[in-house]
Parts: sequence; structure tokens; C-alpha cells
Amino acid sequence: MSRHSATKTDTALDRMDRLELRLQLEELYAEYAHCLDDGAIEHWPDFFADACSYMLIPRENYDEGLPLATIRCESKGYLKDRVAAVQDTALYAPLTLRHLITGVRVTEIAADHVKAEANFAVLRTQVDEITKVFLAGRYIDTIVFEDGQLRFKEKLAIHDSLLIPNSLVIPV
Amino acid sequence: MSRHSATKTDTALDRMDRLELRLQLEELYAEYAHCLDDGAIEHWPDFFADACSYMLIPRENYDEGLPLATIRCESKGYLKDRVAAVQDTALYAPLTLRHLITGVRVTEIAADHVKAEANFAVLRTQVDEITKVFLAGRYIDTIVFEDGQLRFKEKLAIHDSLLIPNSLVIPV
Amino acid sequence: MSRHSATKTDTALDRMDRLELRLQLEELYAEYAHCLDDGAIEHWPDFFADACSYMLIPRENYDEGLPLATIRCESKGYLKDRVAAVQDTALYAPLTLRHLITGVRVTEIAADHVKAEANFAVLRTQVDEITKVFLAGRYIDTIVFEDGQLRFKEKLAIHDSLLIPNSLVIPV
Amino acid sequence: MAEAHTGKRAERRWPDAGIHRIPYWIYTDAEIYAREQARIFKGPSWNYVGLTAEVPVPGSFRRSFIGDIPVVLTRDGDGGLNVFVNKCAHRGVQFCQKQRGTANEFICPYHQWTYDLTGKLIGVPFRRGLKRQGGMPAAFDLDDHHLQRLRVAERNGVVFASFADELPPLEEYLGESMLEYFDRLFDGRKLKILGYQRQRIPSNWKLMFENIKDPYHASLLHVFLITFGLFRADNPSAVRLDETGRHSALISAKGEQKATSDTAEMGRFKADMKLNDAKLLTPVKEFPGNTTVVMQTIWPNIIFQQQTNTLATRHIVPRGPGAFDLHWTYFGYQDDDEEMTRIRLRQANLMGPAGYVSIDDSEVMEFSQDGIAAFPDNEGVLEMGGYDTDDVDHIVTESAIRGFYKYYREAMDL
Amino acid sequence: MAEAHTGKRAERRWPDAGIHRIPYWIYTDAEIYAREQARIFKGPSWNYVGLTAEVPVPGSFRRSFIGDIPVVLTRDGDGGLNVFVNKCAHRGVQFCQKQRGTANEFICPYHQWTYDLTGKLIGVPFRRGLKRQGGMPAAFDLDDHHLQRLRVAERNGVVFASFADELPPLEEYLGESMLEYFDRLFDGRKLKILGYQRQRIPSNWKLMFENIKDPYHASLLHVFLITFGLFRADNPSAVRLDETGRHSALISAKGEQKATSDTAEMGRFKADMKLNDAKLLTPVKEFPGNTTVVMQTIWPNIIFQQQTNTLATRHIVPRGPGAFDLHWTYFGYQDDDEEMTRIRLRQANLMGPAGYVSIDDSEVMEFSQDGIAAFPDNEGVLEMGGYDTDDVDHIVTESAIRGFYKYYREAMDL
Amino acid sequence: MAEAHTGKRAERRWPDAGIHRIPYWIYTDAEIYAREQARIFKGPSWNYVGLTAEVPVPGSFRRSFIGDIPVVLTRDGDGGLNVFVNKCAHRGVQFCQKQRGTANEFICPYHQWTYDLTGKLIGVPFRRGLKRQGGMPAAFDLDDHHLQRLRVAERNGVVFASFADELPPLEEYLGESMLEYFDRLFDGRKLKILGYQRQRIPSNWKLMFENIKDPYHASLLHVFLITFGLFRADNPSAVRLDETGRHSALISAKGEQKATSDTAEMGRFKADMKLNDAKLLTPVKEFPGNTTVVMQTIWPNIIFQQQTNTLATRHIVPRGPGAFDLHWTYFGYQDDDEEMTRIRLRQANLMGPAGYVSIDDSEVMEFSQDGIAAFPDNEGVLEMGGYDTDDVDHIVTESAIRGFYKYYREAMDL
Ligand code: FES
Ligand code: FES
Ligand code: FES
Ligand SMILES: [Fe+3]
Ligand SMILES: [Fe+3]
Ligand SMILES: [Fe+3]
Repeated sequence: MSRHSATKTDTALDRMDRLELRLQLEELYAEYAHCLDDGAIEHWPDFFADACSYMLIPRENYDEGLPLATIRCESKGYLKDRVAAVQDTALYAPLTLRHLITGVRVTEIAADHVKAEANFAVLRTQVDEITKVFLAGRYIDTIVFEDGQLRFKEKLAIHDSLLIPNSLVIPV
Repeated sequence: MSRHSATKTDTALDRMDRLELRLQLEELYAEYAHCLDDGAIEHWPDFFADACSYMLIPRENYDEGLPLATIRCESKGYLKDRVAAVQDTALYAPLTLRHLITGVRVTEIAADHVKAEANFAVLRTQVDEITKVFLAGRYIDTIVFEDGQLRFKEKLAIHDSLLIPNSLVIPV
Repeated sequence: MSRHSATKTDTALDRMDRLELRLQLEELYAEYAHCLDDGAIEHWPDFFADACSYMLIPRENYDEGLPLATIRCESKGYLKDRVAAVQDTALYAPLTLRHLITGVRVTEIAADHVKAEANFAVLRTQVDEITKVFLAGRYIDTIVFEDGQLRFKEKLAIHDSLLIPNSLVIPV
Repeated sequence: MAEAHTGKRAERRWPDAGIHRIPYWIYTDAEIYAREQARIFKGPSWNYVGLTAEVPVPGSFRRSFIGDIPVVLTRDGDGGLNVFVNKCAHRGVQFCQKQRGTANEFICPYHQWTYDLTGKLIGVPFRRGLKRQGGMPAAFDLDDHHLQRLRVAERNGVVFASFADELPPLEEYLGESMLEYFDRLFDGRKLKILGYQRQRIPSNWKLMFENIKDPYHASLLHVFLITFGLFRADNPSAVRLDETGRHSALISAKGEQKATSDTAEMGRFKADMKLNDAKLLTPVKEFPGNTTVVMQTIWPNIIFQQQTNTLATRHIVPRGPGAFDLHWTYFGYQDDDEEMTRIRLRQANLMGPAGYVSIDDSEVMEFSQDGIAAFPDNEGVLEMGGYDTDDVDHIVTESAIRGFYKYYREAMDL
Repeated sequence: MAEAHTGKRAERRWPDAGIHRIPYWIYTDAEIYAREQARIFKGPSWNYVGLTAEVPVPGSFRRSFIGDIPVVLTRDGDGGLNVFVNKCAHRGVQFCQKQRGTANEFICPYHQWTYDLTGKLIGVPFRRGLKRQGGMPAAFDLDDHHLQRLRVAERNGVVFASFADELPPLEEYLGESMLEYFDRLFDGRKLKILGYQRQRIPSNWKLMFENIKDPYHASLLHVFLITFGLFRADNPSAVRLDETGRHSALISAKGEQKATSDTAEMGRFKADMKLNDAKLLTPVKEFPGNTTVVMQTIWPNIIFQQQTNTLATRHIVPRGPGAFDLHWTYFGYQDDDEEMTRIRLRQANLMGPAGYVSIDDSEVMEFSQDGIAAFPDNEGVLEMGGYDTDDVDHIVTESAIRGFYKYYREAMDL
Repeated sequence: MAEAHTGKRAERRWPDAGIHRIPYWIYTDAEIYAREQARIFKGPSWNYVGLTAEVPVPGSFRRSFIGDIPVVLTRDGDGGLNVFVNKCAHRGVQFCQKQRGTANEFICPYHQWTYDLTGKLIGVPFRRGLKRQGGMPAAFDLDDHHLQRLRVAERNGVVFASFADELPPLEEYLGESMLEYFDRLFDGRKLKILGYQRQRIPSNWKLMFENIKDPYHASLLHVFLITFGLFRADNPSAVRLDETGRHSALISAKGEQKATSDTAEMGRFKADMKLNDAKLLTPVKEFPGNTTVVMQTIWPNIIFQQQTNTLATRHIVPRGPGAFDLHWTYFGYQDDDEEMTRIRLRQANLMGPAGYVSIDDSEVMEFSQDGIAAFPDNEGVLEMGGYDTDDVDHIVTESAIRGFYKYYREAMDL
């Protein structure tokens, strides 16, 4: 199916398997969004495998092969340090985020992992301000089954929005 | 699964059941959004059980336990009165809304009801204006099966957006 | 089911069929969004049946029965010509789009086609600008199974946004 | 959205006709707006900042605004009320970012200058330098750098503040008749906060005052008020102004849902409309007398609302010439029982951004701004009920608006 | 998006060189913008407001704009056309919020002042008060409070209006040669509305006129026009101006898609480009003569478009110095058969916000505003085809733009 | 968001106290902003435009800004660096829309005027007309219409440009001591671009300079810097200014994470905080001496950052009085090995829009603008470390900010 992304290698894949898997991934993404928007941010690292990476990267760097990220987490420790910053160390104005994650696509199913992509948009509400678009982009993720849960082994969030409206405290 | 919301009590729950249920709820939410955006608003009360409540409430009130709502409907009668206001009595400028409901999560499955949550964003288009973000927030809903349909028994829409851009005529 | 849209004629429809079909359509929409946002625009026509039409039309024209479209494609050839414009002939500033497609609803299942509707929002990022809402609206589509794929036979994208922020190069 | 044509600055002169003609440039001109902030909100006026029930205990605080100027209301350790600017005396940081909360002191995040709950500067890190290096000069005195503190007046749970050094006490500022209506709603019982609603309305802030000081429109615009007899020209009604014209009260008693010879002129009256759930409007008599509605406007930034049993303050926060925020604080009394609270909450469906009555108002204010913006040199007409600003016992008048502009012209020297 | 540097007001003087130099402050200065609204759109000009086909029967109305000033076009009970401001005479409400519709009268929502279809005030509720109380003063006369009515001129289905009391009749205003092109498109046949397109373009409104009055760019910017020979420097072409320079027409006849000695200078010509579906461009000859393109611009707010068989008005609505809305109304004739309508609709793919040709223009206008904004004291150069404003029989000229600014300077006294 | 009260233009006079008092109208006034663009960014200053590593080969280009003025940096065929305005000499189009790329020439899309890589106009289509018709007048000379070219200075891979004809060479402009710090970071090794980050910060651009010239806040605001000893008042530190006061450098050496008698005044010090993954901060010594931090600010638009091993330029692009864009370009050296690059990338977590340190700064700048906006007539206080602008060997001082405003007043004639 030429219109599918070129990286897909699912020729052996039974269609219904992909649909079922997507359902489970959608649940993962929904819980993930909930964690960032309304949940306890300290659970954010739980969405990741023990050996994991998380990168939030501007589209221009990604497209040009430049390695610099907006947030670079090379291990679960980094994720926990980010949580600590959100909770304890960073100074920032009160805000509410709302993540809209749509178009989850399974792009690869392998024996020990799956790959998936999705679009995201984040809306931000600040005190005495109306709600505004904060960021948009897409995820390119590798997911594994670990400790009875689907977890992100590699999470790559590429933000279209090159100009970030002031600061980005809470991960995407 | 610690990262799931604390209120979940689905230990006895077969995973596939939850997924199937979510599919049906997604249909409910999609029809609901369609009713508000393009459908006949007079069908809005049909999405609710006979004994029902609907509350649209600012996040600050919800978080602080303050009872005041933006819209408080304590019965189906209230819903019909809201429809009458939208159709007949309220004065407001022509507008088009677009509800984006994402991240539907089943949070509880009980014998006679289920609970579900979802994110919403509403975009508004007014005459001679470009399309803008109007409101964002989340639903916390209790759904029952009544008269052959899934229907909201309790619908709680918590809006992040404390400052509403002028007035809110059509429910969320 | 009175609250469903009036045009639905699915009385003979088994509920699970509709849900399964929706899953497949969601995949179609997700791939479609990906093609427009990040994929190769030259694959856009592949999402359509050989005999097809695509219309992007302002809500005011649609509602008043006026035939003028924003983009009118009466055949696959038109789609290819649009691709050529995007790739070769049109002059426009660099931009990144992000399509959020939500609320996919199956509205009719017939022997040789299905009908479906969905909401869309498009966010646009331009150089040296923050990300903004570009367009919102809904799809009303007829889909067929052709060459082993679900494909759009008729795609109608009705945009709420009457005022388009400058120009619209890439289809919706 | 028309762009305001505010180019011709030379012509900013009030029409000769006086207060029954309102020049449209007062709604769109950026210089007029800046002048309003300086002369009105920073001037000799008592500005609403909040309710004592929002700062119940020592250490309680809330952010607030006077005009568009950010301030903080606190209760200090002695139980005293304090209002000071939300702007660090060092380099201007808006240090208080939380809507409400409790604190022992305010620490500006930038350099941790620390203020006590009265706004006094009590600490400057590294003031004496470090290891004998740096630090503040010898002449630096904490007492020269307290937060700008405002005068505060409180009455029966409502807190006002002023930037002015000289102004009459609150009671005198309100005047005898306004004080009476004020004390009717704020009768000394402790208040119970029920919650907040907030709107950003795309019109000039003065249009909000015009709206609430205008009983004429209520019988015509609001289907809900007319139809259910909540506020209607043929109910016993009155308009009261203070001596200066700047404050006013619209008073009315609930009538019935019936057609009369008088409803003929109320095009939107719906004789046969019925609520599907009548609980929404079920009234309870709680105040002395027959009066069921008092809408009181106190110069320059607050509306006190009693509509049957739904009580609220509506705090006006200008956001440039073309917009303002409206902050609604709904309240009851500490001695309300659960049912009474429920009744207030239900009736709140009439008010706020989604209110059956208030929707009409906020939409029409947007229409006004949209109509006005392209015509800075045109004028509005305020002749209903004559040309004066007298008290009357009916609501077919725009006298309270004329009163408002009478005082506005003085305050603005226009 | 560069912020305009409009600080130095003293230097608002047109360059000595004259109309082949355009100072960039005219595109960004807020005072210039306000002056344009006052002197041009409210001045002695005939402004496009709509087509009679949009108001086909008594009671039909449509919202419209003159400059950024909101107006309403109506057809009254006698079939007459009326244009009045969309601003209530009472307190300024923009009473007509619906894009198009039918009505017997206009009732302002605020206090239900009621206007007939000609804009005459015919009702003021409670004018005589209620129970002998309140109401309008004796001196109040409905006749003093009609909506501001504009002069109206209609020709062959196109409606113009003016705020000015004194101005020549439309035909004289257009001038002989412009009238000819006008009558070519609007030949007296009834029009059929095919639909609308709307854009908000982030550039000054005058850049839209420059664009359409500029045949020079068409052979260079538009791959579609060049490649398919729709409008090209080597086609038989002409530029016509009225005597004042304010109106103009660009005229051309379709050529072939072939490389010639002349396409050498058209860098974007694509000799081998082919449409996948040629129906898109299939032309039908419908007007006398060989001319297939006439782009006519009538001061100060309208473009009339014939490009092969796609016909439209493009109505320019300024939205501050840095943006304007462009409202496209596509039409055919009542006597078009279905196939003809389909051809017009197909060719509409060239135009509008997604049009194969128009995309280029609206994008380049954004680029212009972005380039200009930081250089208020710089100047554009208009020397193609010389320095004058003469009619010519080719399109390698900017004379029509020079003509526009010749008249603009007079109108603005710059 | 408070609306700026910028009405009272008459009072735009700097406080008599001098540079230890900063009037708040400089952050909100639109005329001051326009004056800054004209006098500072278009004035006699060397403005950062990019790095040579971004334009590595002939034909390489990148968009850039000087103030908010769009420019293009190119490398021409001879390897020379060129900076010219991104505004077509014909009618103002911002012709270069791509962030970065390579090109043989720049063709303006509108009429395809063509410029070579030095900004010289080399082609005007139809300049001689077509078939002897139209075209440019005889007097038209390409040489009169080149893009406005700026003076360019390059040193060790960093490119500066100036609109001014007369200004000292870059080295002299930087001054001896600043040049030393400059050469420390840009030591002649080839740079390797690691990537970009961009923010739009809702505060006046000068607040960015104040922030980076202010070592006083670092020990108080930034938990990360204090706790991990990265930059702290009790580390060996210094502040250096050039002779004019406009440039400065803050210098420090990393200390330990330990409580001392001095951390007592650093309220946010967290003695027991530990990183879960210490790799984030693992430092590598790469520069001579003990210094691990140099934050250098060069008038009027650039910050050079060394914080341990994370190196970046921070380019300030004003966007009106109330906002600026901050463009971060992270780099290493061509001779970095993979591990060194990885270390730089990890430490980048401290910086940028999501940086553990920089979040604090960008948020506090927003708080500042929000606090300042309503008080144009108030003043900030800059007395830490005295009233002068001397070099000191500690960081308990605001002298570098005073130096900045000393020069600002001269440049702006305020
Ligand atoms: S700005 Fe508040 S402490 Fe420095
Ligand atoms: S404003 Fe129109 S009737 Fe009062
Ligand atoms: S504007 Fe650049 S070529 Fe005409
Ligand atoms: Fe009202
Ligand atoms: Fe064109
Ligand atoms: Fe800092």
C-alpha cells in the first residue's frame, strides 16, 4: 500500500492484529495524555520501559539531522529528574494543558516491539488568559510490553512549532 | 497499573471488554459532538438517561470544591430548557462550533454503569472572524444503558478555560 | 436511534460490524492525515478510488446550496493536478500543517460503499510564527473498497472557517 | 471586527449637547483608555478588590485588579486587610501568580526580595553583600522600597481599595441611599463563596456599566426576564442614583408571567413559554419587602447583583479599549442551609457566560463595540426618560447612564 | 512578522519623485489607515456593496462593508435598493449579524428600536413611557434618528453606495472607457450567484490593488497563467485607465501553451506541463471579440474579474493597516445552462484562497507586507513602462498602479 | 496581561536619579520601540546575524534579523560573507522565505528581479520591454537598485553586520576585555552546529539583557545553579564590562553542592537534591583556567553562552514592545569527538525553552512585563553593588545592567 509510510514493514501482518493493537495503543496514549494534563506527573516515567529514551525535538532539527533536542532524556533517571523539576525546582506560572492526540497509526509490528505514530496538539490555559494553541507535532514511538504493560521504549516528539510560546515545563 | 487514575476499580475487568466498551463509547461521543456541531440541538437531551445531570464547571471551582457551575442541569427538564434557550430565547451572534473529543478512557465498569473520561477542545467560528480556540477541558462521565442506548447519567464537563471568550450558548 | 443523523439507513446493521468498520476507517483517516502532514503529498490521490470526487467547500455555500467550492476536483486527474501545484507550480511560504481528525462516524453501510463523517481541525505553523488554528470543519465521505484498500469515492470537506487565513495550498 | 478609526486626535471634545450624547471615541481611543487608568482607577475612587470570605484567615491572599492594574489582597497576622500592587519594588515582577492561597510572606521569585503580608519589604538577600563584596549601598533603606500599599476600606465583608491618598470614607463615598442598598445585600452576615465565573467580553468596559445601569433594555432584550416576570417594565420598579451620579441601583419586584396591556410593547414576551423544570426559577423570599431584584453599580469597577436568590459581585477588569474581563463571584450566607444553597446555584443558570439572561447582555455588548468602532465621531443617544439624572420610580429611563457619564466627564476632565 | 516602525510621525511626506516612488509608511501607519477610512471610504467615492442577485426580493438583505465600516444592503417593499450603516441610531449596536437573509424590518436587539427596510426609524418601544412614566422627551422625533442612509447607485445588477452627499453619477464616476468594460461583464442579463470565498490576507489593502493593477507580474509569477497562455506578456494585451487614474482594466486574449522567443524571460514557463484533467481549463467563448481576460479595478474597493469563464467580484475590506479581508462572489448568468455553470465552477479552481493563480498573489502580498513593515522610510519603485499613467497596448508596465497612487495622493491630500 | 498605559507622552523623561532608576515606559511604549529600531539596530552597532558554520559553502544562506528587520546572510562565490536586507528593491517583497539553504542567486517571486549572492541586482525581466513596448525607462540603472547591503564583520566564525556606514572595526567595538572572552569561546576552531531552539517570550527585549547581565538573580532564582554549584554567589566570580558599558561578561567557576555559611541567604538551595541520572551534568574541562561559566552579552542583540560544556548563541529579535523571539544556536567544535558532542547535548537540558535553568528566566521575564505594564510612570531600582558600572570580582551586583542603560541612554538620546 504505497500510500502508507515507507518505513512500514508489516507485510506479514494480519490486518485485524494491527487494529487490535491500535486499540491498545490508543489506550496507552489516552492514559499518557491524562497523566500530563490532569494526573500525577510523577507517574509519567511509569509510561516508559526501564531502558528508554524520550526526546522532544524541533522539527527543523529533526528534518536537518541536527541532534539538539528541546528535552533530551537518555534514561529513566532523566525522566525522574524532569518530574522533579516540574514539581520542585522550576519556577513557572500556573497553567493547565490539554493534549489532543489523534491519528494513532501502527507502523511496525516486530517480535519484541511495535512502532507507532500519532499527531498531537497541546492547548494551554494560563491565569487571566484565554485558552491558546501551545504546540503541535507528532510522535514517533517504539513500544514494548514490559511488566504487564505497554510502555514506551523510545519516544520521539517532533514539534512543528519552532517558536515555543515562552517556556515548556511539562513534557509533551 | 499505578499510572492509571486512582479511581479505577476494574481489577476484575477483562482487558478486551474495556476495549470493546471504549469503542462503543467513542461512538457515543462522536454522535454527541455531531449533535452539538451540526446536528439538531433538540436531540441533545436524548443523549442523557431519564434521570440525569449535566454540569459544565470551571476548573477552578472543581479543583477547590466550589459548587458553582457555568451550566447546571439537574434533570432532563433542565436540558430541554437549555435547548429552548439555544433555539428560541437567547440572543447571540451566528456561530459554528467544532468539538474535538479525544482520549476516551473507560475508568470504571460496574454492573449498572460505566465511567469514562475524555478530553475536549471546542473551536469557534464567527461571522467575519477566523476560527479560534473557544474552550478546552475534560469530561468525567457516568454512562448507563437505557432504552437500548448508551446514555449519560452524569456528565461533568470541566473547562480549563477560566476566561470564556464572551458567552457560551451551546453546551459542551 | 433518533439522535443519530437523519441520513443514516443502517437498520439492518449489526452493531459490531459498524464498530469494526469504524476501526478500519479510522486507520484510513489517520493515514490520510499523515500523508498531508508529513508524508509524500504525491500519494494523496492514492487515497481515492479511480472514479472519485473531492470537494472542499465553505460552510456558507454548502448550507445555502451554492455550488462553488474552495477546491473542486471532479476526477483523479484533478487530484494529480493539485499535487503538481503543491509541488511545482504554486508559490507559497514554507509551512507545516497538523490535521486533527476526530469523531469518525459510520453513517451508512451499503453493499458497495459506506458513508462516514468526521470532524477536522488543521493547525498551521509558519516560519517565525507560533502555531495557530488554520481551519476547522467536517468530512462527509463515501468510501469504497477498491484494489484491496478502502478509498474515498466522494470526499466532501466542509470548512466552518469562512475566512481562510491567507491561502490554502495543501488540501484538507 | 472593525478597526477603530482613532486617527483624528484633535476632535476629542465632548458633544455640546452634554450627557445625553456619548461620543463613540471614548470606547476605542487608546489615549482615553490610558487616561482612564490614570485618572479613574488610580484616582480618588474606592475600587472593589474582593470579599473577606476569600481571605478568611491570617495569611490568606487573592490576586485582584483595579482597572487593569494587578494588586493583591491579603489578610495579615493581625487579621487586618491589606491591598498592595502586584509588582515587586525592585524591578517590577508580578510576584503573585496564584489566583488564591495562603502565605506567610511574599517572596519575589527573581531576587527573593521578601514582603510581609502588609506589603512591607522585610528582606533583601545579599543586602550586605557576600564576603564583604557587593550588596546594597549604605543609603539603601528597606523602608524606601515597600510595595505600593493602597488605602483599604471594608464593610460587611466587601473590600475596597484606593490609590488615592485623599478620599472620603467608603460610607460617604457611597452616599446614603447607595449605602442602604449595599447594606441590604451585605447585611453583616458572613458570606459563603459558591464559586467563580469569568468572561472576556470584546467591548469597552463602560458598555458593561451602561448595560447594568440601563433598565430600559431589560424589558425588551431578555426573554427570560420578561416572560417569567423577573424584571419587567410593568413591575414596581425604581432607579436610584447617588448625588454624584456615579453609583446607581436598579430595583424591581418580581411579577407574574402574564400578558398585560403593557407586554404589548415587549416584542419578545412569550406568554406560553414554560420551563420543563421549574425548579430552576423557584424563588425563596429572603429579603425584607417585595423587592426581588437590586442591581447596584458602584463606581468605578463593581456590580452587586441580587436577582431573586442568586447573589454575586461582578468585577470589571478593563483589557484595553476593546475588551474587558468580567469576574463573577457568587455567594450566599454562612447561615444558608443546603436547600438555600441549591436554590442559589440553580438560579445561577440565569447569570454568567452561559446565563439565560446574561448571554443576551454580553452578546449585545459585543455588537455595540462592533457597531461603534468604525464611527469614532458619531454619538450615542441617551434621551429615554429625559435629559436629567433624577431618581425615578419606573424603569423606562436611561438616567443612571447619564449620571455615570456626568461623573465620568468630571473624572476625566472631558 | 516585523513590527512596523511607525514612530516618526513628522516624516509623513510623499517622496519628491512623485508617483513612481511609494513610501512604505502608507502600508503600516495607523493614522494613515484612519485617514483612509475617513477620506476615501467615507468620502466622495462609489463603493461596491453587493449584487442585486443577492437581494432578489423585497425584504432581502445582506451585510456588507465599505472600507471597514459595516453596512446593510436591502431591497425594500417597492423593490428599491437601500444601503445604511449597520449601527443602531440609539447606542450603536451592530444590529444585523446575519450574513444574508430576508426580513420585514430590522429590530435592534438591545432596545428594539425598529427600522424599516429603507433604514427609517419606525418604532421606539416605550417612547411614550409606561403608565405615564418615563419615555422619550417631547422633543424626540423619530425623524432625527434614522439609520445613516447612503446614496445608492445600481447598474446592471451591481450595487454601489456612498457616504458622500455630492458626487457624480456612477456612470460619470466610472468614466467612458471603464463603463465599457463594466458593461461587457454586466451586460444587463440577470446574474446567478454561484457562491462565496473569503480570505483574511495579512497585508495592507492597497497591495491588493497594486497586485491586480500590475500586469507585469502576471507573466512572471504565475506558472499557470504563463504555461497555459491564459495571461501572458506576449498575448495581445492592454492596460486602460480612467481619466483620474483611480480605475483601470487589464485586458488580454488567451494564447497558446508554447515556448516563443518571448517566454525566454519568463523563468517559470513550463513548456511540457500538462493537466491530468484538461476539463479544468476548457474555455468557452462567450464574450464578443478575442478578449478572454478583463481584470477591472474600481476605486476604492472592488475588482471585477473575467478570467476565461470564471467571473467574480472581489470585494476588499480593510482590517487595520496590516490586513484585509477579500470577499469573492462568483457568478454566472441566469441564462447559463448546466454545462456552462459547471465550466465556471471548474475554472474557479484558478481563483480564491486555493486558486492555482490566486495562491501566488495572496502569498506574495504577505511577503510584501513582511518586507515593508520594518522600513517605513523606504520606498517602492514604480518605473516599469515609464513614469506616466497612460493607456498602453501591452502589459509590461506599472502605469495602472501609478494611476492609482496619483489619485490616492489627491484623495488623501498627501 | 495588563494593557500598557502609554498615554501620557509628555513625561518620557529619564528619572533624574540616573541609571540606577529605570523608567518603566521604556518597556511598553510603541514610540520608544520604533526609536530603538531606528537608532540602535539600524544605528552604529555591530549586530549578530549568524555563524559561518551555517553558511559553509558558496551559495549557502540563512535568514536572520537585526532588531526586527529581516536580513539574509550569504556566502558568495568567492567565499565572502554578505548581509543584505530581505526586502526586494522593487516593491518590498521579503523574497527569502526559507530558514536556511543554498542558492545561486535570489529571485524575488513577484517580478523575478534577480540578485546575486552579494545582493547586487543582476536581472530585471522585461527591462527592455517586449516587442519594443514597455520596459524600464532609459534612466533606469541596475546599480541604483541593489539590495541594501550591510557592513559585515566576521571573527572566528561569528558574523556581525551593521546598517551604519561609520563605525569602528568589530574588535575595537568589542573592546579589549570583551574580545578576550569572545576569543575564549570562539578560538578559531571551526564550529559544528548542533541545532536550534526558538522561543517567543512575552516581554520587552531589554529584559533579556537585564536578565543575563544580572548575576545577582542567579544565586537566588535558579535551584539548579545553586544546588549543583554551577553558578553561585560563593563561587569565584567576576563581572566585566567594556568601556562604554554596553557589553559585559559574567564569569564564574563551578563549585560544589554543599551548604556553606553563604547558602543561608539562598532560599532555594536544596542540600539533599540528587539527580537520578548524573550524566546530565557531568562536566568536562575544556577551557583553560578554572572558569566554567561565561555569559557574554554584546550590544545590541546577542548573548554568547558557555555553561560548563553547553555552548550557544542566543539571538534576540524584538517583536514589538511586549515580546521578543529568542533564537538559540547550539554548537560545538569540529574537533569534538562523539562523546564530547553527547555531553554538550545532554547539558543542553539546562537551557532553552525547556531548560532547567532557562525556564526560570523566561517565566520571570513574563512576570516582569506583566508587572511593569500597568505602571509606565514607575521605576525599577538598580542599586545592588552601588551606583556605578565598575568591574568587580563578585556577583552581588547589578553593575552590568547599569552599564547597559548608561549606553542605552546615549544611543537613544534619552
Ligand atoms: S524583581 Fe523582585 S526581587 Fe528583583
Ligand atoms: S442600541 Fe439599538 S435599540 Fe438601543
Ligand atoms: S517586488 Fe520583487 S521583483 Fe517586484
Ligand atoms: Fe441585561
Ligand atoms: Fe496575480
Ligand atoms: Fe538566569
